[in-house]
Amino acid sequence: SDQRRVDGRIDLSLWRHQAGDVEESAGRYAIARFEASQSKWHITPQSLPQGGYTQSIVAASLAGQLPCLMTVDQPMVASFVQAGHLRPLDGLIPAAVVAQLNPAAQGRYQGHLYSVGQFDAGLAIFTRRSALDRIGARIPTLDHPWSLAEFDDILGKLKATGAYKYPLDLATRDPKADWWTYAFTPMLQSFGGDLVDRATMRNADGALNGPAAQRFGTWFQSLFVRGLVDRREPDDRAFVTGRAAMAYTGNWWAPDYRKAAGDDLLILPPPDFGRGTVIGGGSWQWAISSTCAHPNGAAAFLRFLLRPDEIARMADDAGMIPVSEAGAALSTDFRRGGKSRAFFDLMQRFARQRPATPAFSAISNSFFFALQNIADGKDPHDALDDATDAVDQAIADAGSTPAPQPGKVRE
Amino acid sequence: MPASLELRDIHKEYGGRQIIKGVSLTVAPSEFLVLVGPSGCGKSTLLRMIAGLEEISSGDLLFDGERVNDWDPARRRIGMVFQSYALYPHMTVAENVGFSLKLAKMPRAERQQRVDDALRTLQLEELHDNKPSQLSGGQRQRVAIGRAIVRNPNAFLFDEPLSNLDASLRIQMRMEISRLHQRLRNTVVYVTHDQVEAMTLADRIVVLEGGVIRQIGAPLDLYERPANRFVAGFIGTPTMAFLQVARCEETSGRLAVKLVGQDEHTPLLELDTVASATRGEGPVTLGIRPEHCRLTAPDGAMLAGTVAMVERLGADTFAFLDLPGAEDTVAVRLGEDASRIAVGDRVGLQFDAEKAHLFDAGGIAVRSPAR
Amino acid sequence: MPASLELRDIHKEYGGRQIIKGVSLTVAPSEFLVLVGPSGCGKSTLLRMIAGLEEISSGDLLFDGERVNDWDPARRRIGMVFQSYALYPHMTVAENVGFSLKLAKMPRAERQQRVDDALRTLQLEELHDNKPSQLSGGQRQRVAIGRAIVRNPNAFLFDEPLSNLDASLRIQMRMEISRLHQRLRNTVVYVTHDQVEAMTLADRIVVLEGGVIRQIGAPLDLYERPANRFVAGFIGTPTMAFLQVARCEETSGRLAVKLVGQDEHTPLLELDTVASATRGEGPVTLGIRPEHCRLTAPDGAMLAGTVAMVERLGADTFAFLDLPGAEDTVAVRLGEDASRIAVGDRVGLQFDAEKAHLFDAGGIAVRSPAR
Amino acid sequence: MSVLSTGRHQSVSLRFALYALMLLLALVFVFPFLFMLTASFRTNEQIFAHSGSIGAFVPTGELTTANYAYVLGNGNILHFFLNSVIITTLTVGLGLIVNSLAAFSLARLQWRGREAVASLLVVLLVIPFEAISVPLMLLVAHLPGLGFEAGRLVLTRSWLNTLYVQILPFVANAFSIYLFYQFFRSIPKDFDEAAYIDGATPLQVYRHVIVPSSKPVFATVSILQGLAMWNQYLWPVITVPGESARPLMVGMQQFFGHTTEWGNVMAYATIITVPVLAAFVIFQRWFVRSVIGSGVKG
Amino acid sequence: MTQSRKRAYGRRIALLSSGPALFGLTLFLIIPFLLAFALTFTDQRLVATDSGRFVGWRNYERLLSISYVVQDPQPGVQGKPAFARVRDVTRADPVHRGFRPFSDFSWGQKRVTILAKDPVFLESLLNTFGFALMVVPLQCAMALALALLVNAGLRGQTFLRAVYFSPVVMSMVVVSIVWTFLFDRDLGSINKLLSLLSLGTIGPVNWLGGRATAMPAIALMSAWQGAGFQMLIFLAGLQGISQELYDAARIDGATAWQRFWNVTIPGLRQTIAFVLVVTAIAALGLFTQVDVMTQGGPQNGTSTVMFHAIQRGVREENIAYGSTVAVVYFAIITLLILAQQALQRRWSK
Ligand SMILES: Nc1ncnc2c1ncn2[C@@H]1O[C@H](COP(=O)(O)OP(=O)(O)OP(=O)(O)O)[C@@H](O)[C@H]1O
Ligand SMILES: Nc1ncnc2c1ncn2[C@@H]1O[C@H](COP(=O)(O)OP(=O)(O)OP(=O)(O)O)[C@@H](O)[C@H]1O
Ligand SMILES: [Mg+2]
Ligand SMILES: [Mg+2]
Repeated sequence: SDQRRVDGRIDLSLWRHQAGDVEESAGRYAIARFEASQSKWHITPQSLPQGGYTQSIVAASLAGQLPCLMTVDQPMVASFVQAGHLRPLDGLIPAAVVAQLNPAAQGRYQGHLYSVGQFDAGLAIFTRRSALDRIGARIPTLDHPWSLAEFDDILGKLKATGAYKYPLDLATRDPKADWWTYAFTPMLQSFGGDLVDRATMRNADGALNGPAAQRFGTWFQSLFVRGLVDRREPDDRAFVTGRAAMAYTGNWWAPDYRKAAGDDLLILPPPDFGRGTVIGGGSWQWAISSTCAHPNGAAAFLRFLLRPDEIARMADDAGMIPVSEAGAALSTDFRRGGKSRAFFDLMQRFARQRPATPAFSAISNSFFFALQNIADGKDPHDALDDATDAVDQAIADAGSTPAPQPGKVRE
Repeated sequence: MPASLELRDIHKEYGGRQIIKGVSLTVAPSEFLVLVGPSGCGKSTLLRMIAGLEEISSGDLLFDGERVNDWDPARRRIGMVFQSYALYPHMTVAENVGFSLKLAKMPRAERQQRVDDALRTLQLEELHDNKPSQLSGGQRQRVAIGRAIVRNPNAFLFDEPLSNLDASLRIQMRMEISRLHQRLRNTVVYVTHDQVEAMTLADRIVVLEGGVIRQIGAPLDLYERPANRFVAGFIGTPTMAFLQVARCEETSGRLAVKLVGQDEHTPLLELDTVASATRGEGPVTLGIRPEHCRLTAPDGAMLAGTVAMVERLGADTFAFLDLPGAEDTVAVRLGEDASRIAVGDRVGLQFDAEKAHLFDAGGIAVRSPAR
Repeated sequence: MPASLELRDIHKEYGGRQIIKGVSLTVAPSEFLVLVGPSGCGKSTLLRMIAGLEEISSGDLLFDGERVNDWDPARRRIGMVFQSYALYPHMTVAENVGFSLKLAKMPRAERQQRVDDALRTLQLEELHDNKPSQLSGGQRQRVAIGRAIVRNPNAFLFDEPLSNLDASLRIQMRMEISRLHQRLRNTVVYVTHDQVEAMTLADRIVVLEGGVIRQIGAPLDLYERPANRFVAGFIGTPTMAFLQVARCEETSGRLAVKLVGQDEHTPLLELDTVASATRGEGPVTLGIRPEHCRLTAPDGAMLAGTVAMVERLGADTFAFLDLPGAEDTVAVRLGEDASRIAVGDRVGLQFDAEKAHLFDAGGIAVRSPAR
Repeated sequence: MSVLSTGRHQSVSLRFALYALMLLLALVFVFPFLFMLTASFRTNEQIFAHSGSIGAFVPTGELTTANYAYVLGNGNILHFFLNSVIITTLTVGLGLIVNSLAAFSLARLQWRGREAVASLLVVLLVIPFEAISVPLMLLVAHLPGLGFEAGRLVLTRSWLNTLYVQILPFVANAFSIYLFYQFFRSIPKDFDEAAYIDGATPLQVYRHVIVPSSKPVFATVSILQGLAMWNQYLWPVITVPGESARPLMVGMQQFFGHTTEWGNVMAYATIITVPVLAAFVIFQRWFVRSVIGSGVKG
Repeated sequence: MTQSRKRAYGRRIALLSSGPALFGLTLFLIIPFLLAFALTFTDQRLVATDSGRFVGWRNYERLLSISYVVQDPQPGVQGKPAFARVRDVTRADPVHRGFRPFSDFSWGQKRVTILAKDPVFLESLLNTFGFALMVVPLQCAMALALALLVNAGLRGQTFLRAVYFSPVVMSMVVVSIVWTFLFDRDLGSINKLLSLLSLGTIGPVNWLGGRATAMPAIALMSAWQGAGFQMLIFLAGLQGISQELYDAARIDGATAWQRFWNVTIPGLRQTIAFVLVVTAIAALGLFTQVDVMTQGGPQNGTSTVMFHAIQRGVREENIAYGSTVAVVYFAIITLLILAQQALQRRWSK
């Protein structure tokens, strides 16, 4: 029988990706609290390396060994749904609970909810107040972020001070497509372009290689040409050591940066390149597998995680951004006046999800290579055209497999 | 159990080159057969075919009447000493010798006993634990012999097993092999270049040349009645002298010859052979062994020549003469007169016609001396 | 240019075991020195030290008066034939032979000429393009010789270069080496187990035993006047017989002996040696060579015994007798009477006291026959 | 000793030059190891403070064993270590037997088709593991296997999450077979022949003649196959989601998060690397000049 | 025993001894490879568990299609001929749908652009072979030198063997990260050292960022990392050379160098052939270094076939296409091997 029992409780297996010790132990405590909160379900967690996470899911699915609960990177939800790995959460989690979540924390595909996020991560511009003061730059606000011209001007002045070989750190050492897409799609979007045509989700032509996208590409290339950004950052210490005046990176670096810069640290909204500031939303989220024998139990766990106090605990324990106002309010760091409140506000205002399409991996990879090539001097128009072709083909290929009916349970 | 061996028209070729060209031969059980022949004539190849290490290109090989062409070497149950020793480099002397017993699952105590016995026989006890790389050439060869004799195979194949031993050890080893054969009565096929070994050990000697058997016979038979010039020249050191015959004459159905270099008035040499034997064309040769020659004064001798070389071996002294009708220098064993002969002396050669061999144009012996 | 070699108290040990125990020796330029000794006595080791392939543990090695202990083999300019051949497996016969010339940057045409000459001398022309793995044992050995002789080194070192050749080829090769030496006058050190080779080739022979020189001398000297029992027994085949002396007596300052096994009334054997020579303790031994013995009727003979074995080698026949006072069987060379002797016959032994050797308790020769 | 033989004929200057060269090369080769070792005793700050200078390779300044304490104290490194040891030793052990036997059969026995198999082997070498990892995963996901459940041995539907899924597919190895094959072919035929004469069966020839004469290849294959298994990453990540059968290399991933504590990573990497180097030092003793050829004349 | 029974016995032993290995290779290598081959005719995705649909030769067609456009010059600034953007031409023309420029050359006044549906594959192919041509000789020579050095009987060779071997033992990812830092334009030790040695005349080289230097830099690092591996194989080979041959060569008057060429090299002939094959195969599978150090850049300058296959098959989850890349590549290498073997056979005749 499938029902494994531990201490008289029904056992639910849970897979999560490895995300570092802090996040992981926070997760373990959450599970412990869940088990203490009721007597019916037991959870056996398992941490899997991120590198082969997707393939592990595939292998487990083939062998009929999918866990009941699992974490899914939000952009991968569509792909997993299409492959039939996930069960819709409609009805399992009360609409009221869902409604209070930031939209970026809801993994939807083709009208159904498949995953929910307990927390989010967000990008911001980090800099030192002293550096801006030195060149007399304005400190932007949520309502009034830097414009493209302002931003360019500031970078130019920072460079001109001679104190920084490369004033801006874009974490270009990161070899993974994930980072490049996550970090730079918002810029593309802020310029007015996008990875795909959001209206149809069927093609990239015009969005990824249109005039706005070309402007983005040209500007992106100019960052390297003008020596504002290092093509390949040797390490991730540029801001900490003061090699760079400014870093565009995630909230997870805030503790280190605080330690390095103290009160001098500024956490600023990314610039508005024309169509408003955009920040990538949607981190790793929770889902229930299509083969889970006890969706109720799994749902009970998810509902527990989405309780505002749990959201707050996670935010404080792991430094992740809460996804509901209620959660933020209960948190020490993210309540109004909390030291990390800025991130919550940024996400509330600017977060935008990556496109929910099964072709996301291909899209992301194509965009990644286009950006790399642009940074290395390839004509931006050509690079974006190439990426557009690749994306269009990938969508066509991926779309050729019909998505399974929602709710269909694989045997 | 001693096996009988039979070779029926055995051929062997290496990449198109014929090495063994039809050898037929029967070896009786317990027979000690010695194989001799010039370097490269195919002796080792023949041995390896008998052992089953080399495929037989054509012909049949029979052990006790059964065709064994396709048998595994192991199944043939033979002991072999390789010309190249082929010792296992990673085993000690004792392990090398005892390996076949170990394979035969002989109990350790008995095995050690047998190995120790063999090593004692071969004067190798002290080197018991040495590796082959730490042995001298002769020591390696003795280990190789030990490996072959330690078990009791149907037949022994020896490929020049004593070539790296000094004279006295060689005599000892030769006697040891002989004694072994006396005791075990195994069938033995033995390749050697040493004529003393061949003469003393063999029941029969096979003379091979270029992959063909030139003669088979008891040792003294071969020495005293070689079937052809090749065998005559091959067996015996120094070599038999070959003198060219200038003219043959019949006297009452018997043969009388005149040698090249004999002047007109020397009498013809009468041989007790029917004249018809030399009817063939081409030159006829007379052969005479060193021990049947004597030196005399040049005048009135059968032939006269000069001493080209003197070899003093201690027990014997040989003079080598340059003679007009001889193809090579003619060896003469000297007796009491040894110390008086010096290189450059002009001397006469005298020999007993009774002891002379006669070969026709094809090299076939038409006359051998009576016993 | 022929070099003189000098060895001064050379020692060699392998992992604590003394192999060469203080060898001192001078080889004159152009001398042909032959090294003999039992298997494992250190001949190859000595040769390899001269070649520079083996470190000298202690002592000095001099070439033309210069200490060369630390010279590279190449610098010593020697030619060497290895006991194990050591042919380059990937080179053809011609390439093997010509390799040293190629290294010496000799022009191709001249090189080919020299290689062809060497191959012809060694009867290897046909195998010109064969690889060593395709050669018989004797062919390999000849290639190894070719490699040594093709260039003109200061000295030749030969390690049993003819051991795998048949008798007739061996004689030819021996002559070839001798002729080569005549022509080039190189200094040669030559290891062999073949006594005929040793006797015929050597200017001087060195007898080595257990890493110690037992005697150095001209070949016949060694044969006729061995300095000790070891050399006496080692040189000559069949071996010299050793008879135990029961009693020595002085008669007018001269020595007379009675052998063990001689009965009371046999007369003492008178030897022309001063009696004081045998003052040492322990048994004294008398040595006599096979060719100096005769068989007689048992009655009235010096000693009486039975024939244990008869070896008929063709040219010679030897009888081996069991005698009371002998340590081993006593070899006797038979003459005309050969055919009449059979195993088991009771016979008498007779020999000429003039030809007898006498060894004291320490094995040192106290009397050798006069020349 | 080969060409660079250091007999007493080598001049002092040549020997000195050799030593100098070796030391220089040693420096060039050892630096990432030194980097790893040094970094494992430093905090993140210290690591980056020294990066780009000679100090990155020399343990100077503030050193700490905290990384090791942390790595050993957190997670299941000892369990992973044990898994890796089991996986590596079993694969190597079985691989040595299976592959050397196959090579023996190819190099030393006569059978029809062996040349075809030998050429096929070279072709198989070309197939990169990455190209077959997904189909192989499809395969093992469906292979019935054995597992323990509640202390009882049960038949499972797939090989996922087991130790043997990390072992069995890698026992037979074309590369190892090929390496054995090359070496076995160079052993003089005389040795086999002598053994056959001594009454050995082919398997005994393998056991008593071929294996003892081939220590260097056995050492080579052990090291190389062991190394490949020890460092295996992609495959266990896919097929072993659970921690019970997780190997060391995969365990390292837990230290990579949004931010990376390089000190921990380097300590972990050191713990992974040192046993392999130790094993190498043990095995390499088999590379003393062996005695092949000295049993034969010519 | 009859001929046939003997054969049967031999076959049994052969089967017994090679059976387990052949079974393992078949089950875990050949069958998965055949599966991969089957995948190339489908549109199988990595994430999906349902088998993909049969799509015929589509993957091959995408991988291997090549075409070209010829353009006439348009009047440009300052009389320099200018051409319309190729991408505008191809995107407008349905005949060239899916084609991208691969490379171009001038044909008189005209410009000819070679198009391919997957130009990156072609570039990767060229890059990979280029890499192999660089790294194989370098790495083998290095390995042989190391092997000789640590086999020379010098003191401390056990330790040195371990040292030279240590890069092999270390995880390629860690090593790649360290080298990326070394190669860094501004902070890397290599440029600092170069500048020091050249007294500042050699400016900072952008090793991994320059099209001309990226691949050689990776080759250098790979050779360095892998040489210890081949050193081991050479060491094993060196053990098989008889000491007596060295003795004979010394007598023949060979210098150390000549002994190396005339004894060591011939004695290692098989080993060298083996090491070359193995190194070439490893080189042709280059992936990790590129993935960590350059991600195929700059501008595909270090993209390799394996990198390409993994990008398409795993990262973009198009396993069918990734398999097609691997299969085609396998076919190319196999053809090369067969050609090489045929040549070798002809030479040895
Ligand atoms: N590498 C070694 N290690 C230990 N002992 C050795 C080594 N090489 C030779 N020996 C020993 O040294 C002694 C002399 O060997 P050497 O080869 O010089 O003898 P040899 O006189 O040439 O004998 P043979 O006539 O049998 O060739 C032998 O007892 C041998 O066992
Ligand atoms: N593998 C081989 N390939 C080609 N020819 C070979 C091969 N082995 C031997 N031969 C040739 O076969 C002939 C006979 O060789 P074999 O070893 O039987 O001679 P042998 O009579 O034992 O000579 P020896 O007395 O010199 O040992 C030789 O001419 C040799 O060159
Ligand atoms: Mg032979
Ligand atoms: Mg010797």
